[in-house]
Amino acid sequence: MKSSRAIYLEVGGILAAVFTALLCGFIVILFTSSEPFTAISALLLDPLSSTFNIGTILNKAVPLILTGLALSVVFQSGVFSMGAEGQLYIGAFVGALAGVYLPVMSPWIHMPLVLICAMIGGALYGAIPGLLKAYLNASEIVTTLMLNFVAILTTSYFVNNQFKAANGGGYARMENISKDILLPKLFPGMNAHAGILIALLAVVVVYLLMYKTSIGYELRLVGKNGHFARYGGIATRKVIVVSVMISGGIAGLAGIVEILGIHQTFKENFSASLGFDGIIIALLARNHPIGVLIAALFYAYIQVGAQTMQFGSDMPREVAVIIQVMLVLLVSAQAIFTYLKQRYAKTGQKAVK
Amino acid sequence: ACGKSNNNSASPSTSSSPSETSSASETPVTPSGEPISAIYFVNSMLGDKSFFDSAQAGIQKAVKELGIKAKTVEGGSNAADWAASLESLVSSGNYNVVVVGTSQMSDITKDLAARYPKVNFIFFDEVIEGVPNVYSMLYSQSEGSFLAGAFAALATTSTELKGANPEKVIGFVGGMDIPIINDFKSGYEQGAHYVDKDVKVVASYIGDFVNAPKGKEIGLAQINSQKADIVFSVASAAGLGTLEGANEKGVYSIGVDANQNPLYPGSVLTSMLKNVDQSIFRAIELLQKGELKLGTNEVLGMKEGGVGLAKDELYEKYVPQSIRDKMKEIEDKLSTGDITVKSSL
Amino acid sequence: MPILLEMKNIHKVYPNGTVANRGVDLNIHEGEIHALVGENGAGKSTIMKILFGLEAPTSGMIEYKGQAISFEGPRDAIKHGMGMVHQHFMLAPSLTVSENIVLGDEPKKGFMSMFRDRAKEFNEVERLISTYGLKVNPQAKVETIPVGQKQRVEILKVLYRGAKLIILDEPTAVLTPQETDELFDSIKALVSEGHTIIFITHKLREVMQISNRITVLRAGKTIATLNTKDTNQEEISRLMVGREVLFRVDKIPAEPKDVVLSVRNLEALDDKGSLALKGISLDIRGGEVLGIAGVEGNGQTELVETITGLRKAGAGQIIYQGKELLGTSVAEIRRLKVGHIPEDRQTSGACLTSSIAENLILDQYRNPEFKRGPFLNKKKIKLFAKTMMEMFDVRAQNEDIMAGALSGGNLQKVVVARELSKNPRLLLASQPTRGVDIGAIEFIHREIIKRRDGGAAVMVVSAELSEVMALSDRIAVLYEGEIVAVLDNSPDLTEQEIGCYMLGVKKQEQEVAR
Amino acid sequence: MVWQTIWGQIVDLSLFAVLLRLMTPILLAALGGLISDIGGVINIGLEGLMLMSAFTSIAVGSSTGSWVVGVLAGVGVSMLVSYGMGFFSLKMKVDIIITGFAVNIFGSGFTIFLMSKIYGLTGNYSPSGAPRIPLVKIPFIEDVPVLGKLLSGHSLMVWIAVLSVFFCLFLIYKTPYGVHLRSVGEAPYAAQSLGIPIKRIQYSALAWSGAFAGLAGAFMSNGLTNMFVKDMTAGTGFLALAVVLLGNRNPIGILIGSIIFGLASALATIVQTVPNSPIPSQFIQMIPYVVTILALVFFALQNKRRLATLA
Ligand SMILES: Nc1ncnc2c1ncn2[C@@H]1O[C@H](COP(=O)(O)OP(=O)(O)OP(=O)(O)O)[C@@H](O)[C@H]1O
Ligand SMILES: Nc1ncnc2c1ncn2[C@@H]1O[C@H](COP(=O)(O)OP(=O)(O)OP(=O)(O)O)[C@@H](O)[C@H]1O
Ligand SMILES: [Mg+2]
Ligand SMILES: [Mg+2]
Repeated sequence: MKSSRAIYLEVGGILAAVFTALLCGFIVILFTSSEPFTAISALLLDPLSSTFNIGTILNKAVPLILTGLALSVVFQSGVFSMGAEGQLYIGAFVGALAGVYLPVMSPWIHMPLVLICAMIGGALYGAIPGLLKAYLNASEIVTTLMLNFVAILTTSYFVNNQFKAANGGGYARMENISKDILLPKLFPGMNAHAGILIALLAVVVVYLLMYKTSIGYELRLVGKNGHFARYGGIATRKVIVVSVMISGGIAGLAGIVEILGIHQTFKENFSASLGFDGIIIALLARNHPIGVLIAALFYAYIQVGAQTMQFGSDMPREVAVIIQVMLVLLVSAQAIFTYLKQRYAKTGQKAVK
Repeated sequence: ACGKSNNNSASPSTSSSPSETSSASETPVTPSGEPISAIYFVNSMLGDKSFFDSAQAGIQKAVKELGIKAKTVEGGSNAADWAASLESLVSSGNYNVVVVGTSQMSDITKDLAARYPKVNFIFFDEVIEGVPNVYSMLYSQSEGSFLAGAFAALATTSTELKGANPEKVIGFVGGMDIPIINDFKSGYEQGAHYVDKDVKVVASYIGDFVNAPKGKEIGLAQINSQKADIVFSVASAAGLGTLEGANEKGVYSIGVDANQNPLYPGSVLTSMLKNVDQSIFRAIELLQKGELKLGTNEVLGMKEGGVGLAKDELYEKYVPQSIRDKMKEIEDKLSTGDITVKSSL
Repeated sequence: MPILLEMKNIHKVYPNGTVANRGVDLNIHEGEIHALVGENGAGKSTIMKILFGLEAPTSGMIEYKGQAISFEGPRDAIKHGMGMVHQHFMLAPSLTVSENIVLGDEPKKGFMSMFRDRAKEFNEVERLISTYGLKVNPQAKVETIPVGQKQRVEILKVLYRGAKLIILDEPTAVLTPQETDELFDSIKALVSEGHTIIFITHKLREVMQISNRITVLRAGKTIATLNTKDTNQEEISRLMVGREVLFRVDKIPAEPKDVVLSVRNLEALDDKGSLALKGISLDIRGGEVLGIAGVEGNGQTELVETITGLRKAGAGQIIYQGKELLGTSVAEIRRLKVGHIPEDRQTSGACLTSSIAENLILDQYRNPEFKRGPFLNKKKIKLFAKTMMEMFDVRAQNEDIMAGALSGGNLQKVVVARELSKNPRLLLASQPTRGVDIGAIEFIHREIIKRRDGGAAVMVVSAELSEVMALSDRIAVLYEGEIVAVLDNSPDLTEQEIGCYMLGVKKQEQEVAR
Repeated sequence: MVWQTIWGQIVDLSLFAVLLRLMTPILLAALGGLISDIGGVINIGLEGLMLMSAFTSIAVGSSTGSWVVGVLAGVGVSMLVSYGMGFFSLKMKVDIIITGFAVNIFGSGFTIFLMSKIYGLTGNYSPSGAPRIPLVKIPFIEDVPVLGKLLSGHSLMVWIAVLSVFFCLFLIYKTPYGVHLRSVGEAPYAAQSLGIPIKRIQYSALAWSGAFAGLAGAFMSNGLTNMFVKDMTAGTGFLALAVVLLGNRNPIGILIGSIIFGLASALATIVQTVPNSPIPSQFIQMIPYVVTILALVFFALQNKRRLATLA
């Protein structure tokens, strides 16, 4: 619905923000590095310099896309869940159980089954804060933050006891999941795994769900104006529960895809706060699925850039983190966009006069 | 994290099979013409003042004394990054030796080593056998913890130590309730009970490896509510809080992985060491000379100098003679095999 | 009288490109009551916001007391002795009345004036309240007081700051006739104290009643400035709208048919948990309009919400076309062709951040007609929206723009269009024309009568007695949760008589409003 | 066995001391979160602010030899960073929650960076003999049996935290500033129309939250322990955020919330030391989180019932 001019402005704004952020980063690098130019090129160019690194970007983007989608769904229904992290653990755990313990069957059935189990696990776990919010009006921020700890500790208990692999070593994990249901490499010789296809599919599904179906219409309406939705006959409480469950399901999917693509089985503490990164992604994307895709790829790119910079120069990883923070802040700086729009509006007006 | 270490499957006593050592001589060693360019990959971050730092010290020593080139890269706390990070380093072709460790990296290392046969891997704290370009070392932390447990049992009723009380209670503070930490705990308990069957071991976990205030609080709770008077803290940075708490209470503690005695002299009576630095230095030195037995694993226990208690001048100064004598005795028995320690892994 | 304020050729373009003012001239004499009238969206609020420093003019100039001024913000305006009561309440609900009144300019005491001087605050507020007769409890939290009192708080806020020039933007839109009269008394008191008033309203009767002079805006331009005594309502409305406007609702006598809705002994709680409906019984037949009169807060809201399923009933029966409605979901009730124009179009009646089209299909998006497989059929929805906008004269660029960008009148037309589009058998219309300009009022009234003539049962709830009397065939008066009278709307029925029932002075001995 | 242990701790009042220590950082940070929340700028960055203050206060404290200077420096840095949050969220219009997360990431990275640049350390910094926030021993009372343990021997910061509750009550309800703050958070347009400088108030609200988060952080490195460990706050900032909401957005509620949380943590700590406890450690560690959810549900149910009984 946006005019092409508005899109140009948006893109222009993002470029301006990236440029400014990089400038800040360069200044930091100039002051702290003895080989600033190597560092800068390692930050910017190395992530794209090899198919291997590009594959790494994709792999890192996969869980971010999924958690970002998960959160964009709840955020749109007006629920500020921070629970993707916990739902992701539960989903991964349940999915991994299905992967390890279900009787042998064709991978074509087994793999989807594993994904579905993970989604159900995440969705059911999401239902808890959803129900508490809808029927008791209990703050979802509190419940989800607390339930994250509960999920991590509970899965930790089970993977250290009942479901511990016999030869798991010093760090508890489940038995390895059979190789034929792990996510294959996208292309031989590239390290990107097929999770990216699942993530892309999820983007499309969530897009259709949110913007093309009646459920999406209900979800968004409840988020925008709950009174209005209720007045129109929408069962707002049910919608809230459903939205948190959909979100939990996608978060669970994020968890199992990370397991099947990277870790090969459920490992304690496997997620480095992917659920929280998802919040940033969803906010950066202003809750739009396509935006989530772009934001997640961008986020993965700067994370890989931070790594390549650390590998390829004398910059410690913390400086890379600081640059990453600057990038996130400036890209989401609305003021830059408003400024551009006003400039544009002014010049546009002059032209009319 | 603390002492990120451990053996995956094989039990320590069987892992080094002599038959395989013969293959070592055929294994291509870095030609003397090609200088060693090593990469040390930390699958976490430096600064644990124990395990990873210790390895780093070994590398730095090798740089200084052997003249090798080396770079250290921190892989960060996100386990999902490690495989890709290490591979991107290896595939760059800039390094011919990779130093890396912990059981969390063993699958990744096996996979990489098979695909990059020209690169040599020095792997620590886990067994990798039969891969021709990997040499691995395993530290027997249960043996080391056995010593710590025996020491604590001797200390808790000692009349010469002012802070010790008559109750036979000793403490164990772990970072998390996970197998590797519980291997420390198991060795600790075996050691304590070897000295005195009636010694009670109080074990608690902090829940992570960074929350020093909580580590301190848990240590204090053991001291206050259970009358523990010596605490073995196996919790990386969070464990420092435990040591501080013991010091404040005027009781004792045992450090871990590196020599932590100087942190609170007189309170940290000793530390359970994993001599990661020396073993890595030694491995690099052997590699340079072409004598490293690639393709094999070595278990470094008490006898091999892989683990032990930190005995510095502070130890001499603060630990009563009787306990030191007794410890000597136990160490000898461990070396000779009169005592065997079971690993819980 | 000397000229106090002059605004010359003011233009205002909002950042989103809307041109709200395109040449407004306004001059205000000292000590007068100056009415500012114009259709919805004519730019009345905008020009006042510019005067008060809340918006910057794009061009034009302002002279105040003979000096050119340009305000950075409201603070400057307040310093110059201006005060503004905004169209929408500007109150912090959880603060008390007196806290709201002194907000930003609290009496202080103690070390470096760090603390609030509660005693002084209380005295000041009490003094203002008694001086101007604006009765309100200073200690009450604003969220707990009725709208009429909120309005007084707004005026007290302005007076507290010593404003000489007071801008009142549609202050009577939410008031009952009694409250309006009280407000007018206060306004007259203010003028006699030497204040000057700018007064915005859509109610021409009030304009005639209280103002000295009138400025008419149309489409962002000043059309005329008139002396009140030299003009009449017809002329003003012609200037506002640009054509003749009918003030009467032309309607043929009702032909009541079967009972469509029958309510018996209905009880319900309000949001705070006290009994708001104490056994209401009423019948509405097809083809008639039942008007509900009453001072706001006497159970009107609860009555409509209970019938539409938004509120749980404590006891009683609601029979709609022979079917019990209690326990039926809102969605189901809507499917049974019950239309509901809610009293608050900003929060319940519309979603301001959704498009007009999305607002229009609120209860029909599950209708198979608007779906294609599992998906919504965007094309059909757009077409539907376009048709509705045309039928109901909703003026907007297209159906994709946000509802929030519409003026009040146009937004109300969207709500009405949605509720009437499904040909309701029962139409519940709460405050159907609140804050809407006369052109739109005329239109909406005509539409409602059209439905009646088509056989629908209609219930009209309005705080505007004239509206109730214009539309209804019968009038039920609600007082403290009870129906105290049911009257036939015969030509000899007077506002005074209804007023007596509304204020609880009189009560009929009648059980059911049939 | 479990009950015996807990009972023993209650009787000798150690539980009380543990409770005070555990709740103090949460209470302080939550008060900071409260003020910014009331002002309409929810501060998710408490965690990062605490870390920065924790590092600064011990670094400055140990180099100057004065804990006062250290704590002040920590608070100052934390306020500075929260002012930066204001710049990004209020001026550059970055979503306040993104800003908060950014501060958390920044706080973690930047403290490690500084530690490595200044001390060449990356994991922890524990200077020997660094000064620390003193314990308050109250003469005479100290020697009274029960009262002595109840009131004496707690860290000065514990007292500051408790006093801060009253300070906040005062600030929010008794000063013009407090009224402005509430109006800005609740009805910004109303406040603006009366000439209240919204942005300046929100900047100041963030600064206050920085100040309190700074005190909380300084207490972690200068009182609870005497060291800085990377990421040592380990989620305390997020717990504080939960307490802000649990406490119904007022200082007394927050005090109660902190006590509930502190008590649950204290119990969890003590239960863990029971030898051969049948409850797995993970479930004991869960206690504070579960208790928080239960408390929230309890209050929500009460609210519901109160509404029902009003009828
Ligand atoms: N903040 C804003 N941004 C963009 N457009 C605006 C804004 N405020 C008002 N408008 C538009 O400017 C025009 C004039 O609005 P204004 O509020 O001045 O009308 P009004 O005469 O007060 O109408 P009403 O009688 O409905 O209150 C309308 O088209 C309105 O949609
Ligand atoms: N979202 C809401 N916000 C406020 N009040 C509500 C909401 N939903 C229901 N209520 C109140 O609670 C009462 C319960 O109504 P009802 O059981 O029909 O709701 P519901 O959403 O359909 O419930 P359920 O989802 O369990 O079917 C309603 O009459 C209304 O007063
Ligand atoms: Mg003892
Ligand atoms: Mg207006």
